Amino acid sequence: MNEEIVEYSPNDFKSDQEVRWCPGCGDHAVLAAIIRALAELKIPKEKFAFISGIGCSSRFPYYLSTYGFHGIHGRASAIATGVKIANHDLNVWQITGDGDAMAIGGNHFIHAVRRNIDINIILFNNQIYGLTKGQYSPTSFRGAITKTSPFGTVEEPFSVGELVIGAKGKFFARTIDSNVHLSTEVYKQAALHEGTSVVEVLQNCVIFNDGVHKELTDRETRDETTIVLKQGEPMIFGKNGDKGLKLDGLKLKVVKLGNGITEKDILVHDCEENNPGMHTMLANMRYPGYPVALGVIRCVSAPTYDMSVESQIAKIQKISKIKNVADLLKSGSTWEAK
Amino acid sequence: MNEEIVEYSPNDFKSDQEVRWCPGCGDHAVLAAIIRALAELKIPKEKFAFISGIGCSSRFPYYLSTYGFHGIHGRASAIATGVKIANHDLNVWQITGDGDAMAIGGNHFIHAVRRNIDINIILFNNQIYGLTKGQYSPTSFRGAITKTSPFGTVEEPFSVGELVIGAKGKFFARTIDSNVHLSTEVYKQAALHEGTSVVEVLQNCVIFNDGVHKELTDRETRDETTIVLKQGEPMIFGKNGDKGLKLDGLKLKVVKLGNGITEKDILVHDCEENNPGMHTMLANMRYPGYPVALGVIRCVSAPTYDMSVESQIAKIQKISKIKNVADLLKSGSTWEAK
Amino acid sequence: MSKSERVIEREEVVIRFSGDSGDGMQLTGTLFSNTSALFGNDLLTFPDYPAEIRAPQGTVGGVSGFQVHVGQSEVYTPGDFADVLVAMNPAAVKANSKYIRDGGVIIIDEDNFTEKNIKKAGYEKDPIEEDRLDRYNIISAPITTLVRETLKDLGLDPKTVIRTKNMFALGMVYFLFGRDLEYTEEYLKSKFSKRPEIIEANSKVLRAGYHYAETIEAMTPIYKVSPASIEKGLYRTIDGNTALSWGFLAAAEKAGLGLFIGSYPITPASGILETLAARKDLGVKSFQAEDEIAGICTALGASFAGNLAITTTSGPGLALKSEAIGLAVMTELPIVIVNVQRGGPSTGLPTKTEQADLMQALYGRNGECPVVVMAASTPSNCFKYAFEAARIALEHMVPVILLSDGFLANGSEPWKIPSMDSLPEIKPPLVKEGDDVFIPYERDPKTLIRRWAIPGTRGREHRIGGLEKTVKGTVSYIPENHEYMVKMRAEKVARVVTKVPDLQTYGDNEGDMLLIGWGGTYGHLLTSVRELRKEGRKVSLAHFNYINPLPANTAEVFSGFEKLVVAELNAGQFIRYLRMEFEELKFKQINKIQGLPFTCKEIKEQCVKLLEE
Amino acid sequence: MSKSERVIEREEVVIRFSGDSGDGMQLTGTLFSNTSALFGNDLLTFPDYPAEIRAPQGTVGGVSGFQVHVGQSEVYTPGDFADVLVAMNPAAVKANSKYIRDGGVIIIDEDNFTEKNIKKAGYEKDPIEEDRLDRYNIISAPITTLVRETLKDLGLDPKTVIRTKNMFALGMVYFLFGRDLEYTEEYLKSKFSKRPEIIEANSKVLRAGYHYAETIEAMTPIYKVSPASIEKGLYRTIDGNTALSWGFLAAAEKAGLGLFIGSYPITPASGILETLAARKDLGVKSFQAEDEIAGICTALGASFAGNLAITTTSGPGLALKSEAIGLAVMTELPIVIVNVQRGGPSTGLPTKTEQADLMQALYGRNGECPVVVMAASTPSNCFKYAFEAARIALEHMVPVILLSDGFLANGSEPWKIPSMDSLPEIKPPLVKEGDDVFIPYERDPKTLIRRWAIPGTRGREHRIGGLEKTVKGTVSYIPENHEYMVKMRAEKVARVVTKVPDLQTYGDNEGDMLLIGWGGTYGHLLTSVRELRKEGRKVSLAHFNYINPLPANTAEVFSGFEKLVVAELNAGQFIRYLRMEFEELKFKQINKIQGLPFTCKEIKEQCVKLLEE
Ligand SMILES: Cc1ncc(C[n+]2csc(CCOP(=O)(O)OP(=O)(O)O)c2C)c(N)n1
Ligand SMILES: Cc1ncc(C[n+]2csc(CCOP(=O)(O)OP(=O)(O)O)c2C)c(N)n1
Ligand code: SF4
Ligand code: SF4
Ligand SMILES: [Mg+2]
Ligand SMILES: [Mg+2]
Repeated sequence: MNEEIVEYSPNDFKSDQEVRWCPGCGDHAVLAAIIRALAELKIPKEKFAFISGIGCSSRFPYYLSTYGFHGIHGRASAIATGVKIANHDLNVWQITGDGDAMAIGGNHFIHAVRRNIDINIILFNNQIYGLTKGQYSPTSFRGAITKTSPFGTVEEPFSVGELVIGAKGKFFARTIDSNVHLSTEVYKQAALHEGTSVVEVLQNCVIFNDGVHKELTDRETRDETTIVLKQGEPMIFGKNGDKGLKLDGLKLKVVKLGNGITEKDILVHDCEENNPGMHTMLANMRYPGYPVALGVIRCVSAPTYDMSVESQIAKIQKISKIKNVADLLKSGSTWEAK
Repeated sequence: MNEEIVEYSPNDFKSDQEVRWCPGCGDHAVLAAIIRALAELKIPKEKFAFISGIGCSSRFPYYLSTYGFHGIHGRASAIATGVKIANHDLNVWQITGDGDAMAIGGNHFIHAVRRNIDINIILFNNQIYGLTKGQYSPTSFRGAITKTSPFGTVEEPFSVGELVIGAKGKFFARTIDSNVHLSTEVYKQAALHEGTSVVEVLQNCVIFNDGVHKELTDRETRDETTIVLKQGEPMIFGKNGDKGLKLDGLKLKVVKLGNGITEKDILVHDCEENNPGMHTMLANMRYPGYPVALGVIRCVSAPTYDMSVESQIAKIQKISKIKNVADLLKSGSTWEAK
Repeated sequence: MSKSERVIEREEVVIRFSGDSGDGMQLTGTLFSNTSALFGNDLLTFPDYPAEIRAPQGTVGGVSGFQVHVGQSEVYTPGDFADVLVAMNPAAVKANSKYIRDGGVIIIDEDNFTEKNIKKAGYEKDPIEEDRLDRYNIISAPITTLVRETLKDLGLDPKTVIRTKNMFALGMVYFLFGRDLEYTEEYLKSKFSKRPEIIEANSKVLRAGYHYAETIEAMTPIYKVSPASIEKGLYRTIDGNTALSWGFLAAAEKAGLGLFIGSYPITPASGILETLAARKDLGVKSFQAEDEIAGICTALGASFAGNLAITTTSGPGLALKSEAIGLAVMTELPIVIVNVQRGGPSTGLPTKTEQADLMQALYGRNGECPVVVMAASTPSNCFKYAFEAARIALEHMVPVILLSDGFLANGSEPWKIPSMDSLPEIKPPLVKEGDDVFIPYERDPKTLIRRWAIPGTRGREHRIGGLEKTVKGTVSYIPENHEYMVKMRAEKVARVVTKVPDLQTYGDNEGDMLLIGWGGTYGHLLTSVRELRKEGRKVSLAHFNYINPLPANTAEVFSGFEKLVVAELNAGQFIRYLRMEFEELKFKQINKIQGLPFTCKEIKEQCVKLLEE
Repeated sequence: MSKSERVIEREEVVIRFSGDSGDGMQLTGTLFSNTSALFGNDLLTFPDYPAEIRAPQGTVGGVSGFQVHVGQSEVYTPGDFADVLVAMNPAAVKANSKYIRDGGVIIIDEDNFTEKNIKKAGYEKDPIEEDRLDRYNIISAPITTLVRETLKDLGLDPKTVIRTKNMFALGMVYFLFGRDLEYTEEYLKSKFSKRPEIIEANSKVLRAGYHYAETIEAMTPIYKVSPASIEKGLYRTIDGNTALSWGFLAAAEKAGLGLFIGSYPITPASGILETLAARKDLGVKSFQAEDEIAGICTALGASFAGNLAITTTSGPGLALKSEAIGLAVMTELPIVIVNVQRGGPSTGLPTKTEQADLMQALYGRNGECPVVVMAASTPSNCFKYAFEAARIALEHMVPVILLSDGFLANGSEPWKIPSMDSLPEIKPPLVKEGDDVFIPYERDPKTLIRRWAIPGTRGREHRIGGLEKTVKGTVSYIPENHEYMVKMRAEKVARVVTKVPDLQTYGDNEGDMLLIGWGGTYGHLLTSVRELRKEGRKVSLAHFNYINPLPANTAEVFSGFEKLVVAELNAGQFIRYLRMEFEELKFKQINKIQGLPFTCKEIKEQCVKLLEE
């Protein structure tokens, strides 16, 4: 066996497959950021397993040169869970869409989160079903006009972060497809976190939901409409860095710096706080009214399912008299026929 | 047709079926409370539809003299959703267990909650699978020893209320099987709330999980271990009414009244507050450390899915030229062959 | 040569539009079809596109095609071979060169035949040479250049300009068939009513294409397909998914019930949910569920509550609904489950057609769990079979699985609009209010149908569910009761045969061979049998729309023929079913598992081989 | 009469313990069985209980039964009729009076035959009279009174006292069969090691029952069933679910792989998950999933990651797994799906046995989606078939559905413990690290098996998934590729036949009738055929454990017989499958759909009728 080579360039993670997303689709940028993150993680390539469901985004594994499993619609969390439990040495990623993870796959998703399986879930949220050509999804805003809601939807969308935290989630981050720099950073942190990491990527579907995140990505508006949270730093945003978040009773409030309000009055981001109240509020901020939070919103350490399984096995193996199947077959009450 | 008779006694809601739960099972008390609540609602009996999944608790509809549908495991929310949308005039209840609603049925459950379908979900939480004889459930505490976890579970349970709120839930209440008085009240409020009402009933399974809620039901301890929340009233509890809840930063804190702390310092319950932060904290309180909250924790009004559908239909019917199928068949581009 | 000399009168003609997924070929094909329909032709269309929304440009995998078969007399297939192929790029040539009729015409945009594109399409150097296309009449036009030229004064951005290319090609084709531009121009006007510059650009290009074709003398011959001599009446073109949706609307109206659809989007079934979601004016309750299981379970709930309830899906979705179909069988609630089949197994070939879900429809559930299984066989008769499926479900209190497929769903043809009066009444066994005892599983002694008491009906409160029950609805583990109920449920389905029309053969009642088919292959099998008979072969056709129960006279019909040959787009499922049902008979088979419809050529060849065996 | 005169030597005897769900009859039966096994008898057990945890006391619906058939020679069924019925209350008499052998013994607790209980059981007045039980030897003992008397000095609470009643009855039965109390007393000691008062009470009552039976002279005759003359070796009793679980453990050890089980609890399959969850000492990764879909999908993930992966369920759960089985077929990953069948359709009869999921196992998926289908046929051979299912899955890279049923799962019998050395090796086609090209769907030319490259293996990175693929793993919609891959997947399954042993008949190679069965009916069919042969009938048995593919010599075996009769616990599923597979042959059928095993009496009667037809 050769020495481990763990110096990679992003291109080492590209497969030879033709990338089949629409020109201009946000997925291309996500791919670019992920291969960067993978290269920077310095983990042997064969340790990566990318599991996906079905959807435009779920084609992802084909475009990587790692191990990949393109599953069935909605079941990626379950498949990824099995992969990780079977071999906790692997670095397991789940690629999924808002339909894949929040509609048909909602149950597996919340259960993976609850169990805190050590996988990294990258959820491409374009607020639409891309692959099936434009039906609304559980994250489409109320009133969205789509192929299956010609007069507008009549239902409240999920807030990804709120659902994740409601399901006992320990890691939640948000990024935007076009911000490759921030995304790379966030993906790396998700990978390094032990436990289920959920990253919501706001992704643009140029064909069926073009511009749904426009306010958050446009050069002119994005500094006002988003805030990038950084651990230990005050929650300041705005083109001129002149706005911040403050607590007002149990609610958040946007304040302007100056006029007596200084950085000291501004909340400091602590993604490691166990109590989820603040993180839920941050994850729920919507423009207008609030800036949309980007970056790692929550990152709390807790025992992972997979490692707990390993240690339970180790413990029992130490004390049990049954060491192999032959021991088992002969255990308990038996008799000899002569 | 006769005049509507809407005066009932609880017994009018009993069916002629033999009740088949184990002697001592908490389900008996839930049945008693629900038939009381039904009688008090003064709604014509034929308007009630009780839908259930599979589990001990899901046998419930057989024991009522209303319309009933004993479905398949985990799907009661979906069936109930269909019933309500098809006929919004019905008063639709879902009876479900912690396995039925939180394991296999988790997805339908969170989607019903998100859509705010006007159904009343009564979730029997005995923290175990009763009908299949004692496997752990998604609400079993970490370390629970059951048939499928002989060395203890290695996963965090869901908190029902937190998940409901994380799924955009507008109504969440909690009660205890044995407290028929409180339960009756809570069920009535759930029925009167428009939108998805989720009631978590802490229920004792005498056979497979006996005493799991013992601390909360025992006459000697219950005043210390639980708090019954009442709208507009201070959150005071304890045998001598000498304890209360206060806000400490973003967290709740139990304080003793006296020594300068008076009722005025104590939080006042407001189940109608839209911001879910406080409700989540209340729903998450666990003994020891905190009293477990009972009563209606959250009750916020919002448009229901079913009524939104009705009004969208009404609106479109007013403006569309297509009044019947014949109109439709002839609409758009057609030609005459002569 | 004078213009008139170059006109060729044809009974029928096949045109295939083909280009990149972004080239607008589906629209082009649809506009051509509608124009032809208005002109009075019969026709049938076959859209064929990749699973990716915009598969990689310029590659064979990314080619999107739309074939239309236009005829003076009745047309039953989209045609095996194209008389005219429009190929917007080399990949489109590569993908279709096998499917051009000898002597056919290929229209290409020569601007796109760059070296790079040729390579991308998988050619070494020259498509014409490599695929020996010189056999065909190639019309090579610099379409891109001409379009730029046409629009150069309008000040549009280059992207918008390029997007009108398809109109140029369409204009050429219109000339080639001597068709009016009117319908297309009307369409453009209503579609882009808020963007006059787009209307202008497209119209200009359309006309430019038409005149270009007129100008270049090379463009011979001109095809003339006269209007079809069809029954009098009001017509429209309709695709299978729309026809299905409308059939359910008609059934709900006839039954006096609300219509509920609970579905999860999936190709190629999504169109049904989309069509019905738009019919709020007719009071449709369309519910986009969180998954397929919720789709059928909400429908079951709606059925319990008294609606005509349907759920629509494709193969993998039907798999997910299996358990709940069992609940429908046990509770004996009316429901129609539509399965628009696609290529399998698993995710398979989502945008391609196949008939491989028959066994799943018949047997894909735990326990003894029979349901009625039916299949539509043309795009337009999806209306009829949706209506009939609903009628059977509602009147017999039984779940019905209705099979369609990708070919029917997306294909379209002219359809004579029926009058609502001509459709049969639908009378579900509803129970009125009352105080006498209502016994939920009491059956009509003749039909074994139970009655339907809807929540809200005073005095009829009762409980149903998935556990085995007595007639009274009480849960029962009594051995004899179970056996009795299993048999009753099966017999009830069997007695639906009273609603199943006798099997008719096309051809004679006896002969050397009976070609047997079901579902979406009808047009191809019929055309093949017609042609074989013209050639003097003693071949007839028996095509099934009712699969469980089978028509009462099936065995009798089969008995008249020497050879029984079952043709299906799978590895042999209906044949296995027939073997189970008719132990006495021997069957032979013709199968194709390529995600494509049969071609008549294939069928005829195989029939001849089997005849001569 | 002296004691010895009353002893009757019997080849075999059937005892049925029966009472309320809370009466401890399952334990009583198990203790008697284990005692008999230790004594050296062969035996087979059949627990039969209601779906409710504690069904309403005193009603027929609430009766819980445990039947055991004890023999000197080999025993294959739990017995049609009981020689001894222990009936703790009138409902137990009501439920079982049909199943007592003429001249049999009924032991009743007369204290429970109060007017109220008699009514509750559905009798008008007197069970003995109404069911004409005076034909039997009724031993009416005031068990409740005697138990109270026995324990009156121990100061126990009344509930605890009453709970020991079953030990009194057990004591009586031990006397009746001249059995030792030792095993039972040992059991009590280890079970209640922390509660000595419980040990004492139970032992006292056990002995009291024994001595009471000895005292009352009425209690005649005493049955003697000598030890069976069985093969030398180490034995234990084992039920089907345990045997299955252990078979997988053995397979994992032999293959050198980790064992992963991803399952969701469901009766009667839960026992497998429970048994394996307890085997952390052997490194089992047992995962209780949130539903059946997650059960199989986690297993597929574990299989991808290199484990022996299994998922276990019952009928409705198999329905839910349908879609994911398709993914397993498409990705060609090894996995075993165990379906412990129960009464259907839908939720059906959850605690009862049936064989009605065969069609679902064969065909319950979208598309052309063949898998290997196998069935165990005795509680103990569940070990063997679990092992074989795993071996086939791992060595052929194919999903295997293994069918068991409620009768096998809960039934138990003595089992000769195999040595691990005697089991075959298991060699999955694992791929080592390397830099040469790894082609995921490249196949061994002979077996068509693809190789298995496990994540973590350097240089073997590749992608698989549910879309149709080329040999290289590239997504492909090419028509010919699809047809090719469909055929390869089917042929790969067909070639598993090399692992399927030839079909052996019990009896002769030719004759008047071949009785054909599969799965859990083996014991009943074998016993019936034996008895028919003793009566001079030319009947043989062919019993199937391999259903897809069928043994290579099946047609040949069938051809030796005049009549082919398929007996199954469903409405006729295997027979339909055989009709599809063997067009040339005619089959007749024997069916039962009552949630119960066959009785040999039924089978024999029907065989005779068919023979004489
Ligand atoms: C069982 C099943 N149901 C439905 C589908 C159809 N389907 C494929 S992808 C998809 C949704 C895609 O939306 P999303 O997950 O948001 O991914 P996107 O395409 O937007 O990236 C659906 C409904 C399927 N393939 N399988
Ligand atoms: C599809 C399916 N999977 C599994 C089962 C088996 N099953 C029946 S009830 C149940 C769980 C019961 O637990 P819970 O919902 O908590 O109800 P309880 O019995 O505790 O009231 C399970 C796993 C089933 N009936 N159907
Ligand atoms: S349809 Fe939308 S999400 Fe899908 S590839 Fe195209 S742009 Fe991307
Ligand atoms: S098993 Fe438990 S939950 Fe079920 S009826 Fe008995 S006590 Fe109640
Ligand atoms: Mg999406
Ligand atoms: Mg429970």
